[in-house]
Amino acid sequence: MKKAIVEIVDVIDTGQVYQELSHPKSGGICVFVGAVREFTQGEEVVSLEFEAYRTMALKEMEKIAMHASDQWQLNAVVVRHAVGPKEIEEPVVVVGASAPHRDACFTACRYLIDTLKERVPIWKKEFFKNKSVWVSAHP
Amino acid sequence: MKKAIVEIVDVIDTGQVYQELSHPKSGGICVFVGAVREFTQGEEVVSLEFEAYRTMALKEMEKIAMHASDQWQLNAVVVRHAVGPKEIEEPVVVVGASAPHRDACFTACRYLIDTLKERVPIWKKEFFKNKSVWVSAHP
Amino acid sequence: MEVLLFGIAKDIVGKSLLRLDTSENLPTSVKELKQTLVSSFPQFGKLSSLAVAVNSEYAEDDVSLKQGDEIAIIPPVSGG
Amino acid sequence: MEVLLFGIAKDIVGKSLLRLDTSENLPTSVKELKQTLVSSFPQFGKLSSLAVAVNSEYAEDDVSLKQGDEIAIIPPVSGG
Repeated sequence: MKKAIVEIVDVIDTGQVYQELSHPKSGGICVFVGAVREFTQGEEVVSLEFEAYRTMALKEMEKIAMHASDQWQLNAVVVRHAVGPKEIEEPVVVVGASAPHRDACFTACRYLIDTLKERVPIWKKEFFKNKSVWVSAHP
Repeated sequence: MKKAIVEIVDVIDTGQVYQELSHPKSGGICVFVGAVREFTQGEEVVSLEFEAYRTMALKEMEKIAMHASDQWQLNAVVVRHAVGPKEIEEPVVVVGASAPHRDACFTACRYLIDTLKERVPIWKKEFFKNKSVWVSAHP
Repeated sequence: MEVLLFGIAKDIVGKSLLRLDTSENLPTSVKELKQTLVSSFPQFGKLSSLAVAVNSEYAEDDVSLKQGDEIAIIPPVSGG
Repeated sequence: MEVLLFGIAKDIVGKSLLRLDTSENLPTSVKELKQTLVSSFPQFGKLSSLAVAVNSEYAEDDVSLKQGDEIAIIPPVSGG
């Protein structure tokens, strides 16, 4: 009955997520999409890339999806991350939760993205004109 | 610069909302979709219909969108409600907020749907086999 | 004076537009309009709430009603 | 013993797979592996955090390392 989609992909299609989360017992669906933001301060990012430790990342994403599904009795859950080079405005992550009521889907969706950012072994590298930086690597 | 889409439509296309909320300065997009839920207790709903006081509903939706946009400095906001007869699993409302960071887009999205449900003059009628009920009309 | 009716208000009155006869005493405020409605159609008194909109804005009881105003009865909303 | 390297860990070591020579004393726990890394590549000591995964699960310092384990260095993650 429960549906969990956990994926690492090259390109995220944001149009498909609602269909994946649609469920006859769901009154509320909450989706978060994280996208590459244009830098407005400091140096300009020329390009950007995500790298994943794929086996482990999928395992952690699966754990997060399963925990949320149990905790908030979700009817469907999606956790999908993109890897490889990304452009400004391109979606890099989409998480979503489908539940009978809206409280549960909002809380679950927030948990999904917060926990993904904390635990899933995926790394973002920003390329500037003269250097590149692994985000969050240094204090 | 700010983009607000406020609409009452016959059918909601959930596939278009991300494109509408995508913005170069947005790192986070949060979307809530409300759908018709199958009844699991009590009598079975045969069909369902939404009616709107269109002029006023659009005004109220516009106020909600503008308030959210100012309050959380959104780059884009969508508030769209469907009217007319609806089937189970069909989306009836979609609200979304696009912001530099995820805190703002989650909080704004929750505000949009909560306030819409409180203030926007739209009514849901549920048809059962032998009767029909305007939802929330009676204590 | 014409009053727009929606949702259950339409069902209670049996039509979507209520014409208040000018030969009677017309309500001059939102409060009076509500009193008129409840006395003519007691079912309005049984609703969870009863709001009035004047020119498509929620109007408190003390708002006065003028010729040409668009007046609507707003029973408990249930969108979303 | 082979250690998978990702993100900045790969840049620090200069490759994506680090082979620890069996002629030396191989680390027997996660803690010892971290010490070996930091002493060979001091830049590991400057990271915001340094985690190790054993068989694609986060492993605490006291977890022992066995022949055939898939070992990976997990520098601060920045997905999402």
